Amino acid sequence: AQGRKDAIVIGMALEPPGLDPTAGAAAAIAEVVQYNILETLTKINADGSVTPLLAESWEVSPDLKTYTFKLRRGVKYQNGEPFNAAAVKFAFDRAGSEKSTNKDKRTFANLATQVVDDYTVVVINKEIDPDLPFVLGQATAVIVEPKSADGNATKPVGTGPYKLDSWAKGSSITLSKWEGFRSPATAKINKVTFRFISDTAAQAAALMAGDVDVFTRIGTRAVPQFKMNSQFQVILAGSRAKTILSINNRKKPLDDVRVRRAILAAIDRKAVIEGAADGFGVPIGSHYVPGAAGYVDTTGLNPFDIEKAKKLMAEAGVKTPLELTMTLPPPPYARQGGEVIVAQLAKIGITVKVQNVEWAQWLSGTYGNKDYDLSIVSHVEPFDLGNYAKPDYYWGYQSKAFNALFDKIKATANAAERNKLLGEAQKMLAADAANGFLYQPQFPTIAKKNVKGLWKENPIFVNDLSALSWG
Amino acid sequence: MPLLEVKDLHVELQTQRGPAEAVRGIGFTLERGETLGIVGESGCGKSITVMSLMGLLPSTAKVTGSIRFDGTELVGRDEKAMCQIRGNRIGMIFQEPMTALNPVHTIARQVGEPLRLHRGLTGAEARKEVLALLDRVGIPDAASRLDAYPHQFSGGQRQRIGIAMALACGPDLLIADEPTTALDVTIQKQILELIQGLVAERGMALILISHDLGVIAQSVSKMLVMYGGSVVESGPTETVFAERAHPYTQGLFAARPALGAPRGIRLATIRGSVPELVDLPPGCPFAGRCKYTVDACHTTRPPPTVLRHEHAVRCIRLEEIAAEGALES
Amino acid sequence: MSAVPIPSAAALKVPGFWRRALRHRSFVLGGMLTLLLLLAAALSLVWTPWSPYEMDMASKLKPPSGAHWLGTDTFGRDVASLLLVGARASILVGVIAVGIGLVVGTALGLLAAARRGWVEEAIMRLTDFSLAFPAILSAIMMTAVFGAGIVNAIIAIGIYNIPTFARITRASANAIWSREYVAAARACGKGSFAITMQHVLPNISAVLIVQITIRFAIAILAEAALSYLGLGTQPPQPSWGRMLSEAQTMMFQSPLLAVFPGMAIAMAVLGLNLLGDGLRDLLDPRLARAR
Amino acid sequence: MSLFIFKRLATLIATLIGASVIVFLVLEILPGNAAQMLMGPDAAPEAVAALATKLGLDQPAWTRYWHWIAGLLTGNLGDSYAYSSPVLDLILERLALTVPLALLAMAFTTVLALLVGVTAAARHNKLGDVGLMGLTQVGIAIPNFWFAILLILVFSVQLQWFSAGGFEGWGEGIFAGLKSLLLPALSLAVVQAAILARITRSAVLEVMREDFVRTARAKGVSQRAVLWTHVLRNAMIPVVTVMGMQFSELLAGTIVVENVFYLPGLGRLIFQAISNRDLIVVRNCVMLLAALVVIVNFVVDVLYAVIDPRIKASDI
Amino acid sequence: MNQPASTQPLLEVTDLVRHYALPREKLFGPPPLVKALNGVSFSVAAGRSLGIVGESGSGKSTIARLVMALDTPTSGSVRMLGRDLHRLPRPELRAARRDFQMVFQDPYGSLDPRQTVARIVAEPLEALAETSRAEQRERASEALAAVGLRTTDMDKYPHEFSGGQRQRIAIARALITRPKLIVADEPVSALDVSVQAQVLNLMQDLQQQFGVSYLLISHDLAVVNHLCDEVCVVWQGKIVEQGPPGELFRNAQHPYTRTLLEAVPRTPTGGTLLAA
Ligand SMILES: Nc1ncnc2c1ncn2[C@@H]1O[C@H](COP(=O)(O)OP(=O)(O)OP(=O)(O)O)[C@@H](O)[C@H]1O
Ligand SMILES: Nc1ncnc2c1ncn2[C@@H]1O[C@H](COP(=O)(O)OP(=O)(O)OP(=O)(O)O)[C@@H](O)[C@H]1O
Ligand SMILES: [Mg+2]
Ligand SMILES: [Mg+2]
Repeated sequence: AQGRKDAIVIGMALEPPGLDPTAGAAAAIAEVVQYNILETLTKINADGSVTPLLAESWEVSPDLKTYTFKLRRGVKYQNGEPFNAAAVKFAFDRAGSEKSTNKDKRTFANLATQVVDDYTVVVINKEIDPDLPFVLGQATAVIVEPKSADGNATKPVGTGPYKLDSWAKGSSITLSKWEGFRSPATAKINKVTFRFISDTAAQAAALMAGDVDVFTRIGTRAVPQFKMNSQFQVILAGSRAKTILSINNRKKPLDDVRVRRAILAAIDRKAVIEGAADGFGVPIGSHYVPGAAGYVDTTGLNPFDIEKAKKLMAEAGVKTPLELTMTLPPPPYARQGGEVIVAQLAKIGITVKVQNVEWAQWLSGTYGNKDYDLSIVSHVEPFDLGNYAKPDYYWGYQSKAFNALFDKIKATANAAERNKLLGEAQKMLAADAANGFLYQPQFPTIAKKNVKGLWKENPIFVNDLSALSWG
Repeated sequence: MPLLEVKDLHVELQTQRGPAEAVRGIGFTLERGETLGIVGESGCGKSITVMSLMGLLPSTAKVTGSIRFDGTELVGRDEKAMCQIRGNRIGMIFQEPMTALNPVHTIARQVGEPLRLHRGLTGAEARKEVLALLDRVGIPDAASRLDAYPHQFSGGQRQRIGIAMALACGPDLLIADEPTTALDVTIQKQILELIQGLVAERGMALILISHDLGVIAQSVSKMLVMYGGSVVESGPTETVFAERAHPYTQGLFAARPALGAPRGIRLATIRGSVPELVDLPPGCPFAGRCKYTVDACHTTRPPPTVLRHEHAVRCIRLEEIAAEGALES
Repeated sequence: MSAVPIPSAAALKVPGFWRRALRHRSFVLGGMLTLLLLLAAALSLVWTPWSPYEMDMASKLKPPSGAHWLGTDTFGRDVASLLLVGARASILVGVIAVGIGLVVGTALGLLAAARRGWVEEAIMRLTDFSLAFPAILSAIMMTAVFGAGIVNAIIAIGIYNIPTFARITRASANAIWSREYVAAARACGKGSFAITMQHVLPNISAVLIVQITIRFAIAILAEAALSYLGLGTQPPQPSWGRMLSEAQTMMFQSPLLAVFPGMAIAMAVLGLNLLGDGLRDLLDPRLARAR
Repeated sequence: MSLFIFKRLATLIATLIGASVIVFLVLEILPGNAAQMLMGPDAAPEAVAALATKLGLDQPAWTRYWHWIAGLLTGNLGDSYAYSSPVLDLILERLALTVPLALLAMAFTTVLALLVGVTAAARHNKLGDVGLMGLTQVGIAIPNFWFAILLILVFSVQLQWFSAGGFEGWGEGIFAGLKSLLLPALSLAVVQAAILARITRSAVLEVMREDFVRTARAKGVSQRAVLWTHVLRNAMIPVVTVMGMQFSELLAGTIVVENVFYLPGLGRLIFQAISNRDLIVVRNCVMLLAALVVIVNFVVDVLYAVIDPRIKASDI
Repeated sequence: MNQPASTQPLLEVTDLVRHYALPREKLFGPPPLVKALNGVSFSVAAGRSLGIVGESGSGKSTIARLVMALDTPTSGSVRMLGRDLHRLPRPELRAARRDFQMVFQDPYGSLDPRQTVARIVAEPLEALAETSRAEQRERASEALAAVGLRTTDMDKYPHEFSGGQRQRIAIARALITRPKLIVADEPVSALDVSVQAQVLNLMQDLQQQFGVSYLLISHDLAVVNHLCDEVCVVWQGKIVEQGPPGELFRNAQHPYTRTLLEAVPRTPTGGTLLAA
């Protein structure tokens, strides 16, 4: 555990199932491969800004529909194949094709990619999306190499500074520095091992015993003891995730906005954050987080007020005790947060029956069949207000006004105007109490004191290894 | 110096109902080459007596009195010292040949164990000795059966193996606790003849326990009749058989059905049953079951009365009994 | 077939059963501990020092004090109250899970011993087979199908107990079947069922009692393990197992949190074991006189 | 002997067929599927459907059953949905950890249990016996995940003798491998050892009442030697029976301990595979467990014959 | 019930054969056989007693089990009052069992330690299921009285009795249905001489009192001699010699019988021990 300034062990809670981000949605995939093995045209930085990566620069047409990317020259894949416009076209077409299993298949199906010359591509978007450069910096948009693309799940081949060394399934993944990288000096650490430890107490133990150097997104329960420990640094990274109490807007009496407001008013977000995330979170009043463009503070719209909550319930004519079920997926924030909310709702006469489910059940029952009353889940997609405009989305929120507003947002290219509209949308969701908006989680990363280059914010979940070094 | 001299031996056992004196003041002597038989009803303390000679009583048992074996005192010796004597200078044969052998060890190992322990023989040397021993006790084709397990032998053969084991180190004293009770008459005969032959051949002393009077009559030169933890009658076998001075001895002899007796006669029985050890009366243990009982019987333990030929009887009413016996005949 | 009297009832009629029982040291001690446990569970129905559901984030993870005798947990709930209420779930798990295993497993084991031949073979292979699905695995599958919850957890643990009881019952029952008194009963014209109920079952009760006490402990722990995997009792319902698994994540900060439910389980198990030992002795007429 | 093996083989096949049907049916009714799990909630439905087709999830149940069985017969266990790598390799990798772990735990269990059980029996009803049995009582009441963390706290965090978990594989050498399995094996063993010790004690006490023990002592064998050479082996039959059950329990019951020590073992594979709906992995793992249980039973039966010469392999 | 013809024997055993199959050693071979009984025939007239002697393993207990219909013969028949027991339908066999009962060798093992004496003794009645509980108790107390035990013993457990008393309880159980035949498999070999005498006397008294017949199995010639009108000597699954005991023992024909007689230890004195 000592004397190795060229190696680092990073702990992660979950192991990625496969290493192909274009074929699976698990965040852990990107956390291992993105920017390290596989690269995208653009790079999303810790502060949320988008900068060139495989693309040297790009131009956007005024209608926000045509993007022209100039590609970086002299880039090679780890199997020796050259990186060029053809590869970009292949990657985007593949992601949008009939057989594609890309999570963002719809986005790519809207894109038409044209090769202008070896190092210029034109991407035409059928819809307006001012955020496209951001989207193209996400893991689903990695530029895969045509010949090796299908084997990426087990043997990813990319253009990045690291290559896959070994994968001991269930235990660890080791990456090593790729000597053929376009600027070999970028990466300072030669060998990176990802260790997968899901038990919170074991995570802390592994850090204390020196088995891992960095633990990203560690269980919040493990954090307090490290705060006072001078050998470790604790980084609290904000994120674009929104932990919410999903409310099934279709179900009686939850279809009544007064009942939903009552629920929100009964929730003390501070206590929820304390219970669910050991205090690591920032209250939110709508489906939007501080730090994102156009954020407005809406936490004052439905403040914690038991008396008001009771009044609202009475107004709505709900007979108490009202019995509701709460379906909880496995993560601790849901299970623990659920316990807190159950206790809080009990105070206004809502008896909540908890049902712990696996993710698979949550996906098929709650998300798929919309068979639930309440649920707690963290929505990690950076920009997903649009889900409120989908009529068949699982929480069943339906508002013509919101749909119109969102269409307008999509069509607005001007940033200032767009931000103003976004603010309106946030207020509308808060007023409708579309869901129980709880908090923006802060993800603690704990590392040895002398580890440098860790991201302070998490607009997306990646571990940018080439930024790391031992101080 | 006699080989074994037991004086005033008392054994107190811890039972669930409190302490019980299972052996109360037994004494006898045994010379080399002499044979002694012990008879008595089940539970009268025969086994406890010989176990105390071996030092094999449960650790809660209290032994007092004196057991001098070849000049050394055995009462109060520690476990380690007793281990030196057991199986080496005193050998023992048990009642049940079916259960007395360890089912999971080969007979070579079991018979050889005392040799390895006491004589320090190596495995191979012990094996040679074992072979000779098994040949001597009459196991057919012993060489090929050294590595067989007990269950592969018949009851009679197992008892022979048990004897070989007891004889392995050439003990000075052989104790046989009901060695043939579990066997067929035909096999019983073979085993008894074998033991007698060995005793004669090696000049060992023998203590034989049995409740079969026929066996005692055929095998030993002197005998003890025990009842309720004490010896009620002792002496040379012929004398005891001929005189049957103690009422209990008489009852025991009369209870046995005889081969060839006419049908229809009733067997004589002793009324009542053996008293529990814990509540043994202070007086004669047989008092109450005996038709000669008088008040004095209940109060004090009768002292031994020595008749002719070292024939001793513990009974205070010998004269009355003799008189009645004369009358009857 | 004639009505079968319940054997244990007959045994309990031994004159002076209670008089003997009260003089049996381990029975009394075990009985007291068990009674304490039951009383705690019963008390929690009407009274607890604090509400076990009342959270107070401001006073979370407090050490034991006058207000909170055993301190507070991560949600600021009173540990003593949780322990009292948790006793209910833990007792339920133990009793029902062992009950399922005992009833079904013993029945199968008795059947195997009574019928021998292919029935025995089939039952024994079936138990082999179900042993291949350990409790946790079947619990995972069951809860995946029917949803997580204490009922399913209990059933899964119970199912797992079946082969264990079946095997032990069969082995001991076979030994009883070879006794002479069984041959005597057969000579009287008794059928297999009557013999099983009147002779075999009472005579293997000692083995079963010992097994029950061990399995009870294992069931409580299995619930703890299932809770650890999120498959046991569902919040807000507390159970000792769930408290333990909660506490496990806090082992570095508040080790005391794990000690209390752990001790509760240990006490319950100890009490039951002692009670079982005592009961075994008391129900055995051969030992009845002894103590 | 041949008859014995034939019987066992028949049992194995019957068990596996039964297991295959039950497992398949049970897993069929699990809600959710692998494609959905892999793609997550935000995925486009078309992408999920495409993945389902690719994995063959859209075929009727009996076709999938048949494919699976046919694959099993030809030695092809298929590819994991989640890891997209051959199931066989996955399982073999995990077995390389779980089997040694279970064996090591079993070894600890046996040694501890025999020591405690025999010692307690030798001091029957004395202070030592009561104390040791009290200890086993506590041992039975300790949950293994809790004990595991305790061990980590002491040996990894405080003393830093061991790493807190993880397993580097046998490539690092036998010693290193065993070292990382030591604490997990110990935490698995404690409860089992406590149970086994109680059984050993009563079995030893039972045997100590047998006549041949008296015979051995009459030969001059000391009490301690009698216990270890004569009594123990005779007491092993019930002990081995329970050990057989415990081993199968250990084999798959390692889920929790593997979780705490983040070991890549079979238990965790099954747990993860179930929650990922990687059913192809689950099915094959359960088949493997069923086979292992039958094999362990076989070993136990052979052990009976080894321990007790009266039992012949042919009449098991 | 029809009255059996007076000429008809109580028990008639014809050509009884019992082979036990041991576990197969080879997969496709015949299982090894133990030929425990190889064609045994005898009969017992009402009121008379038959003794069976023979060495260990000669098949004595096998005969007892077959006569008691606890085991089925490989071939041959057991007729009780003219009816073949092994052909009777179950309910009729159960009803027929009132006529023949059994006493086992081991007084410790043949009584269920967890049942009271009353229940043990009433067991044959309970199995017949014709009588009420109270009646069963009544009859049990009578049976106990017949064997010399007290009514107060009814609620005790077997361990509270001595070996001889236990064998009395076993005999009381056999007597309770007033059977015509009692099969006794080594009823006294586990007992002490003095206790053995009590039990033998009791059996003798009962024979005189109730006219039961005994099928007495023993390896002790003297015991058989004491109780039986006729003796069979079994050797390796066959009856090798048969006759009234006195004659047979005085004048043995078969070499095995002679070996058996020779092996009996003789006591040196005369008097009551040896017959004049
Ligand atoms: N370990 C013991 N603890 C308590 N009492 C015992 C113990 N061993 C024997 N006894 C009692 O001591 C008495 C004498 O027993 P012992 O074994 O010497 O009888 P025995 O004469 O050998 O009888 P048997 O002919 O049945 O072998 C019996 O009443 C017995 O119950
Ligand atoms: N169930 C069985 N399976 C196989 N062999 C058996 C079985 N029962 C008895 N035998 C064998 O049949 C033969 C006769 O046995 P049986 O019990 O009738 O003998 P026995 O004359 O009663 O002997 P003992 O005097 O020892 O009681 C023996 O060789 C015995 O091993
Ligand atoms: Mg004795
Ligand atoms: Mg017999």
